[in-house]
Amino acid sequence: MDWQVFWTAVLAAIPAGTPYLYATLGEIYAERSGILNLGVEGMMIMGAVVGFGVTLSTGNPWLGFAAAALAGALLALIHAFVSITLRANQIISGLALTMFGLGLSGLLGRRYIGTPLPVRVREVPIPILSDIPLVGDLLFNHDPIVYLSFVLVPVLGFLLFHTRLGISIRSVGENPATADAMGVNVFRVRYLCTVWGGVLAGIAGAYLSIVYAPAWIEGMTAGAGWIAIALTIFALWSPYRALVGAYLFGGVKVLQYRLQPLGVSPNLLNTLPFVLTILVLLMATGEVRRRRIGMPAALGIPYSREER
Amino acid sequence: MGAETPAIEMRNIVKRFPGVIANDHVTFTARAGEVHALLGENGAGKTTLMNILYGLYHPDEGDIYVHGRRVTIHSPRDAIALGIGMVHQHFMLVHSHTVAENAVLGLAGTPFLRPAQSVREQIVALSERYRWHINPDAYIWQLSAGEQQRVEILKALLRGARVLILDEPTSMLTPGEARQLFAVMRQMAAEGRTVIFISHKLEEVMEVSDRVTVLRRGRVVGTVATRDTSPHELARMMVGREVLFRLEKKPVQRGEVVLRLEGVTALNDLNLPALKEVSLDVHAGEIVGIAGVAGNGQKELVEVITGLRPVIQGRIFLDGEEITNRDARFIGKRGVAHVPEDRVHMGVVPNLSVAENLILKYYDTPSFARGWFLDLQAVTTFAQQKVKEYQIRTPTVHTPVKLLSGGNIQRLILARELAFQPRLVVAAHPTSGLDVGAMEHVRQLLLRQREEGAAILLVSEDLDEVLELSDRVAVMFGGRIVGVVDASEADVEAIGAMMAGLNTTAEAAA
Amino acid sequence: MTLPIRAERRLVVPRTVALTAVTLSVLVALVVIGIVFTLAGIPPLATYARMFRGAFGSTYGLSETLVKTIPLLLTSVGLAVAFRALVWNIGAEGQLLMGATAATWVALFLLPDAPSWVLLPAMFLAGFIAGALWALIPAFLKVRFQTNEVITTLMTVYIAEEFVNYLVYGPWKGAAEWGFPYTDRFPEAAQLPVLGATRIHYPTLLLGLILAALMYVLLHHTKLGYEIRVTGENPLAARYAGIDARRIILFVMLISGGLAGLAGVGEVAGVHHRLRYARGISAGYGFTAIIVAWLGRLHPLAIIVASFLFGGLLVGGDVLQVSLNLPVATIDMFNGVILFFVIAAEILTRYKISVRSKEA
Amino acid sequence: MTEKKRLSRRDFLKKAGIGAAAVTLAACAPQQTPTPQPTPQPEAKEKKLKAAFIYVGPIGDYGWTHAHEVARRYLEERYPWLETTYAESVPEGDAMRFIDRYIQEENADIVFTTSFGYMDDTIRAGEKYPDKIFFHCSGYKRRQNVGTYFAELYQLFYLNGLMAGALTQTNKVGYVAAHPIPEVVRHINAFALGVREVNPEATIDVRWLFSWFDPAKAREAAESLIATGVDALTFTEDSPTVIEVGQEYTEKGQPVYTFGHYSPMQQFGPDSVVSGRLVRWEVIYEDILAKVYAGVYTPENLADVDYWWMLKEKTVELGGEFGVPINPKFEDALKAKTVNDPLLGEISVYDLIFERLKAMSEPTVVFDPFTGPIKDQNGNVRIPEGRRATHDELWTIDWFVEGIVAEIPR
Repeated sequence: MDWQVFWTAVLAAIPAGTPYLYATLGEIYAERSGILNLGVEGMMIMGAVVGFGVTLSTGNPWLGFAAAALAGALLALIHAFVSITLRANQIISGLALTMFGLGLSGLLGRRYIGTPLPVRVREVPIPILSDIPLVGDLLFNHDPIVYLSFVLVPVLGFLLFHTRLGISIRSVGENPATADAMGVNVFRVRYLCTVWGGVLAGIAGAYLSIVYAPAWIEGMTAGAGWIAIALTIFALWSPYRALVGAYLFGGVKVLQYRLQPLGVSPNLLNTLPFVLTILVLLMATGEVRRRRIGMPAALGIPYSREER
Repeated sequence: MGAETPAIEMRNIVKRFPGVIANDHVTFTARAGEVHALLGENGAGKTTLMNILYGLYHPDEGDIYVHGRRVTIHSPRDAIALGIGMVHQHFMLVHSHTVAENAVLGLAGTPFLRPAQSVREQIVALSERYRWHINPDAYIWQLSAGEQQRVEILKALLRGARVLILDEPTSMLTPGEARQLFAVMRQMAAEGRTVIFISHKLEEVMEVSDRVTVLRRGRVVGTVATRDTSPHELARMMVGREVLFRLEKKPVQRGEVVLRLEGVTALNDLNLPALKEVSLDVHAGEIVGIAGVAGNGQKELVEVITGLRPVIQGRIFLDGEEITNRDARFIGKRGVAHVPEDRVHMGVVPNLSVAENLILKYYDTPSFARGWFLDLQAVTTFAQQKVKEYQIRTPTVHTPVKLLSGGNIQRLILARELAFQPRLVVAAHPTSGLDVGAMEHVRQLLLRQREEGAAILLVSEDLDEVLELSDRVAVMFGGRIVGVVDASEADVEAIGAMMAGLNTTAEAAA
Repeated sequence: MTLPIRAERRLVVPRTVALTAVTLSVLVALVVIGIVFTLAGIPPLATYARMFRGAFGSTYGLSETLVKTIPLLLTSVGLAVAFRALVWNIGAEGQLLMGATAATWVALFLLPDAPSWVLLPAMFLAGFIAGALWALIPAFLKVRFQTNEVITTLMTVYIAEEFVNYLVYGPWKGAAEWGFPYTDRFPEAAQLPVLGATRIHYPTLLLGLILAALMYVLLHHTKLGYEIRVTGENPLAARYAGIDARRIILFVMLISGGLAGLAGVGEVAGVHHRLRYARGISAGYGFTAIIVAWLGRLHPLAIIVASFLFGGLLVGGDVLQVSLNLPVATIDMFNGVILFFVIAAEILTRYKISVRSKEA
Repeated sequence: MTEKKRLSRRDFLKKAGIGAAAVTLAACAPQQTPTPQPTPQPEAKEKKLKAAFIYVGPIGDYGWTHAHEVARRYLEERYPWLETTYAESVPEGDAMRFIDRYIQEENADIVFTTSFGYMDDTIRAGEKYPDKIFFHCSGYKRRQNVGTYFAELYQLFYLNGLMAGALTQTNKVGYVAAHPIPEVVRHINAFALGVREVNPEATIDVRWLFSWFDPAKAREAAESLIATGVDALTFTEDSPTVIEVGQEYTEKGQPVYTFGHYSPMQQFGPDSVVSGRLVRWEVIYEDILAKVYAGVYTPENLADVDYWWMLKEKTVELGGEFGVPINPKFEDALKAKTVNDPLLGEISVYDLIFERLKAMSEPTVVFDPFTGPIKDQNGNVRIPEGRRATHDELWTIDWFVEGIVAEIPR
């Protein structure tokens, strides 16, 4: 693989990794508050179909993204209700959410299949900066959603680690009884984070259908939501590491087609992201164990005040 | 403020939990500037009452008045707004956060950005006022229990607590630390605050409180001024009869060594050394009590002996056979009974039946198994027999264990653990949280095992219990056994000093 | 303000309440989907009626329902065992495919000339082993490195799918298939007999029923089953009792993977008579089985009923496609909504709801 | 296909009163097919005909299934006596279930199964329901009540190849391919033959998607080809993604020439789409249904009915939009490039394209791209000089012609 091919793969990794990044950032927030949401795939696909539909009917992709965020939030709200208020099994609830999202999106999306979008979200090169060799293409020649993610990562990182809200979120995920006793509304924080996770997952899905593909296809997320869940572990629940993980996976995804000429079976190349997910999980799990940090202590455990 | 307007008034509070009434029309009043003890046996409803005051539970009936004003406390946030702070028995701290981060958690009025910075100075100031030494940037997991408690009190003060509730504050402290705490409590009362102090220990109530309210089985027995009462009267109010039960402890000839630990070292869950070169013998017919402040290695000691935690150095022998790092089943099969500290989470499987729980250690023995299959008939028969023998109150042996009360669960665990003549009984906090009747029953069972020639290792936070039951007392501090004394000659002051890590001059381990 | 309703925790859920709750939750789910249908301009009652008739209203429909029941039953009974031990095997779909692959290997490459009575049992055996081995990979990672099996089992589904695709597009592409992605057709001896003119490959159905009964016995009458239940209900108590959780994890993964593998054998030997690309072999049975297991409350005998009902739901899904031209994914929506209500109902049954007579 | 069968089919055509047309240049059409005839106009009858369509993909995929669906809707409009229904996204293993349902529960008279993978099930259905009519698209197995049909595109791929070969600046041409099956291999080969005819220096690279419809993958594959220097792209995938990628690059000043597939796609890339391939399934369906309705096709006489229709029958059309064979933006460039043709002499590529188009559209097809000598990638002659590839050869083709630098996955 020569330099040119390699460099274009690096550049392509950023948009390819962007849906992972959004979904992972969302799941990090949900998990930091103690809610394991395995419904990322379902929220993404609903974001994809709603975002596409609204963009199609209004001609405005930003309305599409807003609607996708709302759709993701609504789905997350179901999970929040079932797992926070009803305190049901979060694993099963998340699976149900994924199935529900895949099904409903299929139903809603049947009229969009094969319809082209009248508008496109294009790269907006930032003047002057985009002319810097290499760096310009790498950082300053993207679409607005990618720029937004560049901003979101440090903002969400700072919010989580250095603000009052962030302390509340992390406390609720580590020790909800304590947070409750200190007057933090555990339910509200968990609802907030779960729904925020849905918002970001919805945007992630809409990025696929409005910017990346751009088209509506049944099941177009194709496992991206699950990869985001693995990336959350890989990121050790840190937004900064999520960035690295998301682009790594974006890179692996685009690499599949660049490696095809080497004569490896495309089917086997297709397994790369999934094999890598397992490897990443292995590495991250080892790290979590070694350093005893990261995983929110109350993750996946329903909180009930009177059952402590 | 009128002298007769109480700081806190709770009227006719009723709180029901499934199967029990935790508070049965409780009326309770506390004044400003007093230290008010809430005294009662475990399970008398003290903590429930205070959790209601702090907004963690909602009363089913009853009213609460704060400074004469009727209030509804939906959540701790409401309680804090009313100037009520609470320090729980199990600290409400986020271990992965710093002192300052814990302090600002839920604290109103702090800036949104970098809030921890804003309270550092206040922490330092408070820390100086009460002669604490707290670094606001230290992580909680780096602090000792006493220091963590100070952080808890500090948190309440930062929130402007005029009423401070302390739930069994001395249980995690050494006697010396406890005295320091009492001084702080008096200081706060002198500042005009109300300190409500939950305890079941008569001496400390007598030492520090102005008034005492005694609860028994969810009801108020009475409220008295401390100076007008005596330990004797309080004890009668607490247990509802004249004298405390005295255990009849028969002399037993000490037999051969059953359990021997040689220089055992082990790590805790954070991979930090928790047991350091512990050596100890326990003989047949002997109860060895482990005294110590919680968190000094007792839990790890129990776990290495019962095969639940790896030993990284040293050896453990049972009846001369090495059992170092053997699994729990291997050790159990050789006659080691284990009454675990966390009886609901470890000792039983709540959703399985009484009968199924009774065979937890024996399901694969010939008594209950035929090849791959379980002999359900034998299991039922065994269970019925044990239920009768140990007076386990349960509708049927097929009832899920989660329906049983704490005392009955403990009876079930003992029934199981003692069923087949154990050589060694490792009992961790076997009476904590039990009512008096159950507590007596458990103690008698342990003494009977001693008479039958078992070796018994008793771990308890209740120093009185340790002294009362044990033949010898080993004191643990910082993961080491810092002294072993004969119970009959034990000096409480000396043991207290050892628990605090001050004096390790007691006679060396036998 | 509090609502004049009080919820009191129940400690035991009576069986009738549990059954009513499951039934009610399915009904409520249907109402909710009905609302979605109405919004989408589809008449819900007529649709349900057609679905019901399509699945249960004719010999043909019933026979198709049974055909779908077979893989669901085998897979969900296995999953129930794993879930009972609190091991989240989400990868049954992949284990099913590996079972199908192994059976194909036996039928086409290992023993193509063997008589039926040798070949079919060999295929089932190979399918069981392949499904079990495939499940043991995430099980091993969990035991050895404590990786989260939800993710790893799911990833193995995608890997299995690509592996099957690799085989049928590559080395196993049938010589007689003109370059299309199918293996050659199985020899007659490798095809399971069917009931009359239907597609019900009854040996697999019988196998499923027998295994369901066996799993019941396993869970409730054997030492191992006892260990599984203790581990699942309270892992700490299992450790305390000296039960080796790692052995249990490996065992339940082996069983759930193996049974899913058997389901895969049934599909290729009973229905397709060849291996094809992954999505052609299994219409998501491995995922639907998760719901079936949950609907059957992880009880093997209840799962028999649940599998039949869900078989009917899948066939009803055909009606959606055939008669109403709705996308097949609609059935996923049924699955998701029903699952939500089943778990919600499970929580609610723990409370006794009563209207408060007076405000205290 | 044996001589006897051919005769019997001709007999049938005569009996049917349609008359044998000038079909049988043995080496000409890869397979003789029913010739387009003025469709018999059935007189108004009470009886209705119910036709069911089983689709492998979603109806809106903007490709294969979409094209069939467009035809189905057109016919339902056109014929008052026709009632149609369909099921989309039917897995290939499941066709039998749907056929059963259509026959038993929906009383369909004729079932169209539109994917190769339905072939065996369709034959079995024919055996199970001997009084019903079945037509299977893209397969090769027939029986007395099961016919086959296909609208073949390779001629158009060849013409698109001529354009790509003429326009490429880098001499690197790319193909984003769905699945490595003979149909796609044939199309890649036809495209490559066109490219190399006008530009022997050019190479053709391929990326496999293993999906008929996946825009995200198509984008990654297209971009990976462009990254290697490819500047002319075509594809087999049921979305316009590759064209959108081409349009994006063209707008950014890096021209990428693309060719539409199956549906009018020029709208997605007005500056990038040179031409493309369009299909009119309704031409075939109209013929079949009218003949069924008229009683010409019965459940007894379909054993030799195989539609293999191309340009001549007007089932397929050149262009990125109906009626626009070549995007006018590229006419000049194509006219400027000339080649030396052994028969036509010095000729512009533009004119060559229309010469070939005419030759392939005439009643007697006088030109076929798969005319020897054709070498495979290793330089072995696979089709000797002067011979045209037979229908069966093209049906089963599993090798790449010279100039393709990719591999067929095995």
